[in-house]
Amino acid sequence: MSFLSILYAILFYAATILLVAGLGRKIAQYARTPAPLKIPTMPAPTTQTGVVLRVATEVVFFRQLFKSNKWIWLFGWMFHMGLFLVLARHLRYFTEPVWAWVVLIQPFGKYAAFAMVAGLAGLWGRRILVERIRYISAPSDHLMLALLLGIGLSGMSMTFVSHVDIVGLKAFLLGLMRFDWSHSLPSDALLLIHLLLVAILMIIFPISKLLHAPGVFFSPTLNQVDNAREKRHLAPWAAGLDADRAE
Amino acid sequence: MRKSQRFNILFGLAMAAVLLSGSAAVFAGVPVPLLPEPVKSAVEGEESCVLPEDEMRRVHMDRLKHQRDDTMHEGVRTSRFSLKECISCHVTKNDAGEKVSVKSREHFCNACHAYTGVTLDCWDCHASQPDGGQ
Amino acid sequence: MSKQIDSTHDDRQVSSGRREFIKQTAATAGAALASGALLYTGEASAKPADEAVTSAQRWGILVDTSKCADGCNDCVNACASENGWGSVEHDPRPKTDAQWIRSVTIRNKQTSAEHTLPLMCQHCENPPCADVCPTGASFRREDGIVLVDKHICIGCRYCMMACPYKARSFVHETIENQIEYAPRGKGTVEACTMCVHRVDDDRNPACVEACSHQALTFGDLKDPNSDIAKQMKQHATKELRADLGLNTGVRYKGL
Amino acid sequence: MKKIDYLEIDGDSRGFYTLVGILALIAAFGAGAALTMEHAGHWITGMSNQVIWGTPHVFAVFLIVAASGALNIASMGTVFNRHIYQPLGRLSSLLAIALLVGGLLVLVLDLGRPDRLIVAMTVYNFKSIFAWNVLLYTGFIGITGVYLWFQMDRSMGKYYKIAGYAAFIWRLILTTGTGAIFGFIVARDAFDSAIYPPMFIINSFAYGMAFFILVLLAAYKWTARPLGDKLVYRLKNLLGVFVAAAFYFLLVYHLTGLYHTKRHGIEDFFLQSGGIYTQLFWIGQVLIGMLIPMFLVWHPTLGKSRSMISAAATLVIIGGLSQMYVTLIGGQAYPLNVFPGYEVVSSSFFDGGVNAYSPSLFEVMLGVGGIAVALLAVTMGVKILRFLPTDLSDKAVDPHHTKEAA
Repeated sequence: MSFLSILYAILFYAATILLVAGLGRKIAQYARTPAPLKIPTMPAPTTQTGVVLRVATEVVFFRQLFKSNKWIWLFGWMFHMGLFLVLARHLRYFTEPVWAWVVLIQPFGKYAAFAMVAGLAGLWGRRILVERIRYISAPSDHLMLALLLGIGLSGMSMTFVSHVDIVGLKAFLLGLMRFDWSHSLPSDALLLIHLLLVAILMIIFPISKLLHAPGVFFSPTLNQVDNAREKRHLAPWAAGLDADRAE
Repeated sequence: MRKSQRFNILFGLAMAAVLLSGSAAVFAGVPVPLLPEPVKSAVEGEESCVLPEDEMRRVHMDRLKHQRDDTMHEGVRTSRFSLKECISCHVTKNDAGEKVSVKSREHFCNACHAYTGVTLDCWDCHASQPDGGQ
Repeated sequence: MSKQIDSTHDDRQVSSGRREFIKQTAATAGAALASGALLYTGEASAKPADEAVTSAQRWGILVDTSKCADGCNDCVNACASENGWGSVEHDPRPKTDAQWIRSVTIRNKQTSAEHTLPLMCQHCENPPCADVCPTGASFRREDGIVLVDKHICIGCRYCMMACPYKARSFVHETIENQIEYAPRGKGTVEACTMCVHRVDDDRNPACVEACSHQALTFGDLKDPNSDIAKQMKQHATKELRADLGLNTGVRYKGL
Repeated sequence: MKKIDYLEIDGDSRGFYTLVGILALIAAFGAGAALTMEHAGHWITGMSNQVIWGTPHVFAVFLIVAASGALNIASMGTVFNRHIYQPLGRLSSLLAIALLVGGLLVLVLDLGRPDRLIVAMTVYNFKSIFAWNVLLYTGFIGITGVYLWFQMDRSMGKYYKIAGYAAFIWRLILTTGTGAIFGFIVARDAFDSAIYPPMFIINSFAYGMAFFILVLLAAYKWTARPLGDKLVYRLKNLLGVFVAAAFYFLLVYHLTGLYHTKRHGIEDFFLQSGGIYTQLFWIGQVLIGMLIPMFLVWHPTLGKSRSMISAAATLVIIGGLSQMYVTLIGGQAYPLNVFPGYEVVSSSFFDGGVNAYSPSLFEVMLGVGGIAVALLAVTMGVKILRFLPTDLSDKAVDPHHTKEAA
């Protein structure tokens, strides 16, 4: 294994541990955050199935965003759906044999990258061009967009401009997953840049606003059933107090 | 307090499970495409392929496409980057000594293409084995 | 005059070898012409493998319908086995099976004179198929051969709508075990290629070679010394649907 | 005139979900048919090396022609300043885009290599009208999309007229391009005529209007929103005028053919001896598609009935599909004349005879699937965005409305 490969191996092990542990910690925190009151955004579903459907449409279609702002929705949705296809396409580097459905969507992921990058460009344009939004944008907002755009563009360059050795890349990645370090990482500049940016994103993910990805599932205005009248809402921590008082 | 402790134990167990399942695969080794040896050297006097392997992995399709357009539209019929030559040189035979078609994962092209999940449509029209597999 | 390229050779060796050959041929031919002993066939226009074809040539086929025998199918069979389109693996489905060349018998409505002739791509100078093709997959090579670039054919079949000769076929089913030099596959349009792989190799198209009645002549229409040009100068020939002004590369004598 | 308010439909009734379900099911069948055709190859369809374009093309070309016509109602409001039609502009644009997408979907899924769509969109031969059409179709979606945005976004109001003009001109060019697909075919007797582009434009007026009337009447009936007679009568009268104009073009086309000796064969085929094509021409195209609808919309009492107006619009659509079938498939069934002055004694490739064609179930499913996709897009569209005015009663749409007139 080359020196560069060792460096990237260590980087990716570290990034993976930080991402998994950080996300796990955050999700646990979200899960344990008390929801003392029923506060679903009205109109809200009255059954649990309804809630699952509501969260699903929110996650897949960004319904609330659509209702509030069409432009942000357009760019945001384009970006996220593009990203989804692109990520699905990347599963081919981590599975052997490659799953059939990944092979099937693989070509579409190629072009989804354009939607993804266009969406990002739109979102970033909004932060730069709309004065009100520019005023409230923090450096970290720009950093996230820059990282994602950098990842998207470097990735697309490898598909559409200058090809890299993806067989070597897959052997390296499968090696990392199996703790077999006999395959070096191909040293294509574009690939190294792409992977470096990805590692950085993985590392800062658990401490960034990108946490809205797991966070959306824990939003009480979204995931609560509108049954306050039928069933008394009692948060677990309040249940203890309730029991004490009853004694 | 008790609850957070319980969580930490669970979380630690989960992480350990992930690591263990990973290390269980250590003994499986890393799967890589197995390529058949070329039958002959395409460029006489040179040991390598028409280009160094390292380069071929990256640009083979660009070269093939260039050659394809030249041959199709201008009748240029040089052999160096001709698909036909790739196939006849890197002909793949199975254990029984028969030439295999691109349907098999042993096939020279398919070995890497299946590995990386890249579908090929060359073989919708072209023969994937020299002399119709005879 | 068989001049097979040894494909294992280096390109440069091949081309220099060919140049050498051309010089020799030219010298021989010159000497022969001088002595008046050899009929120059006009086929020694050998092109090095690494050079593009040019418009210095225009390849054509002359069909002598008076020699074409009723009931003879040699040219059709030769084309089918050369290019692999006849040997379908299923029962014949005449409406959808490809036919690059076919034998047609026609009768003059006034005189009742009957003629049998082969009909295939007429290799027009202004091919309607190439005009209508949205991607440019249908095109005419510089030397006059009309081809389909199946790499960019999307299978829209507009070329088949536009061809006045019904010379093209759409591949209606999956094809396996193609011949190496005759790629063909489902979802694309195909037609007579004038055996372009043979022409580039200085050989006659398979149909011409197979015709035992000397009804077919292949050659360079632009070379006044070629057999085909001489025949066309001597005899009246016809192009099919001359009213369309397409200037076909395939001509008919005796119609 | 009141200010027009637009609102999404509720779209939570059993009827709405039934409609969406049925349309989605038909679309799914169409997708299944396309997949089957691609997998097996086209031999399982009725299409062959003789009849090259089949039922999918009948539906696709019909939908594409209807799409440009559906935009007409918006153009009448924007370009020709007919204020009464302005509230209908959004629905008109939506329907236009939806019909075009439905038609293109059918066209693309019938390609031999639909996986190479990207080739069709990146590699062009600009002598080909097909290549131009690729740009015209995508351009139409883009321009009409922008037009729609300007219609809906008041802050872009000052560009609304420009976008309306652009969309109107573009749609005329687009239908010219669609008609030219047939007009430019020199080889076949049925085509090869400069009348095709203008005839297609006139036909598009009629087909687009028929679709629009049906969608409008259904939408306002099912959502119980008020829709005044004034608007409906105007639309049905226009439908009558467009059908009459289409009839005129048809007449001129066939008169020319009857005069030209060399075209007697094809005219005889269409008008007398063509079997199914002759029947479809007289019964489907002329009687059902033109004469009966004109009678219905202009009849003093029948023409006042909404169900009769719906029937007339439906008949125009059936007539339009018949017209496409006769033109497209009849034009190919009639043999190519490769040897003028000769008759074919024998041929292994069906030279000289009328070419047989019968549509397969797959083709019909794919074509109908395209219509379902278009209608599904409209149905979902009016639920998601504000396309439909809440009130189209006479009082709301007509500035000169008085009680007496109503």
